[in-house]
Amino acid sequence: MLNIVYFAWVRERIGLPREKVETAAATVADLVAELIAREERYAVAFADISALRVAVDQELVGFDAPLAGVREVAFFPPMTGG
Amino acid sequence: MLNIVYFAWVRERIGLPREKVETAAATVADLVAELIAREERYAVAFADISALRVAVDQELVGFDAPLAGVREVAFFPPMTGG
Amino acid sequence: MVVRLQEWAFDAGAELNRFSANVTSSKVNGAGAVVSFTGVVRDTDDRLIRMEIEHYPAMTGPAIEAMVDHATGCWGLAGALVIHRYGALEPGAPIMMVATAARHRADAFAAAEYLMDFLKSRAPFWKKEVTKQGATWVAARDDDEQALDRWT
Amino acid sequence: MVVRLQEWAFDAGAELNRFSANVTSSKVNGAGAVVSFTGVVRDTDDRLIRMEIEHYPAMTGPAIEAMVDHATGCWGLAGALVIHRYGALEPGAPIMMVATAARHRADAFAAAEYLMDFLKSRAPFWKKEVTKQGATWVAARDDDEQALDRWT
Repeated sequence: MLNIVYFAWVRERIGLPREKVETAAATVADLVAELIAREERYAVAFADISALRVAVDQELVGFDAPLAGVREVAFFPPMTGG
Repeated sequence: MLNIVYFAWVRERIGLPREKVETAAATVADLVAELIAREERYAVAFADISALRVAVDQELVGFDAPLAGVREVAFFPPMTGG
Repeated sequence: MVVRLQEWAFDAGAELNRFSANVTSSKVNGAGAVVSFTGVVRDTDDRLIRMEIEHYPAMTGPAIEAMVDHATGCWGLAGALVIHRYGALEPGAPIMMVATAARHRADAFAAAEYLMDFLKSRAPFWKKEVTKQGATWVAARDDDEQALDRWT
Repeated sequence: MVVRLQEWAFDAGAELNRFSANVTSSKVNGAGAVVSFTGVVRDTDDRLIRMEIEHYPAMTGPAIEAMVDHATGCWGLAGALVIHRYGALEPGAPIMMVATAARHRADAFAAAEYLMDFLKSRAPFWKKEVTKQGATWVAARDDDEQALDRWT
């Protein structure tokens, strides 16, 4: 089981802050494709991947990052701290 | 009459913080030459002109600055504020 | 190194004084230069009701600690402080502050700017502005992303 | 703009809070970014008895005001503060502080660094260190002079 967490407008578009999924996706990009195929709200949230950032196990990575051994994937817009 | 003021180790070497002089010096450099000729302590204070800074009427200038119309000349080492 | 994430307000002046007293009291590693940055909720046209800051708790602390570690080593800091609020913030309130201390000012300034650049674009915070007209997520600025380039 | 030259000590944190409240309260020109620098009398090896700062009263105020004017125009500051002490200062005491406020952090940082570079080498202050071994005028540092080059 993989934890997926969403923040900011990604969370709002998908309508939940976190969920657990059963997936065989090899990379983040594969996981995104699975989610998009699942429901319209995911397709809306992931429509423009260039507007999104992803972290696996709390480390920023690219969408080509492998998911083997990963426990948590986070999707969010570019950060606006400070 | 021209006011001359000295600061930091220039003041200490010359032994006074300010004095009034009667001078016909055309430039700061001419004034320095007059002072050096006057007494040993001035010669010591002005021995290395590259280690000194000068202001006329509270504006930093070079040693070639003219003295016409000037009321106050200040000699001091490089500043160490902040 | 002190990193604090909190919902409640803080007193930037009191934090600066406490930080300065700590980093300058050491006779061994006494710092002569202390730089601080404070970010405040701005409301230039009187529309803002509040700002809401969301963050990623599992990631925020470790990410900021890594930035502070890097800055401390890179510029030989005598100390560094990061405070960042989350939750609902009122206009005019401090959002966050950074303070750095070093022997000479160039290091303290560079480290503070580095920390701000990375906190802006690499720490997992998201700002939402709630106004009388509705709520909007603050967009990331291109020049904030570009600011990171100078540190590579 | 506030420029203060004084013999007595000041509370850097209280000054920062007062400055921030002023520059961020304006609805017209509200600043979101406040940068401060505090310089502290350093005593790394426990030798210093006191620091003495001499200045040129007729020149100091006008020279600093000109620097602050330039910085305010150059970086569109919402406000700027300079406090500089003179006379006898105890180890650990704040010597001086600069604070700048702007809409964005890059301007506040640049203006604070500019003011520090010019205060170091172009404001008429001279520091003398009084130790158990005697008194020495602090020598100007070559890199302080070189730091001015980046602003031209």
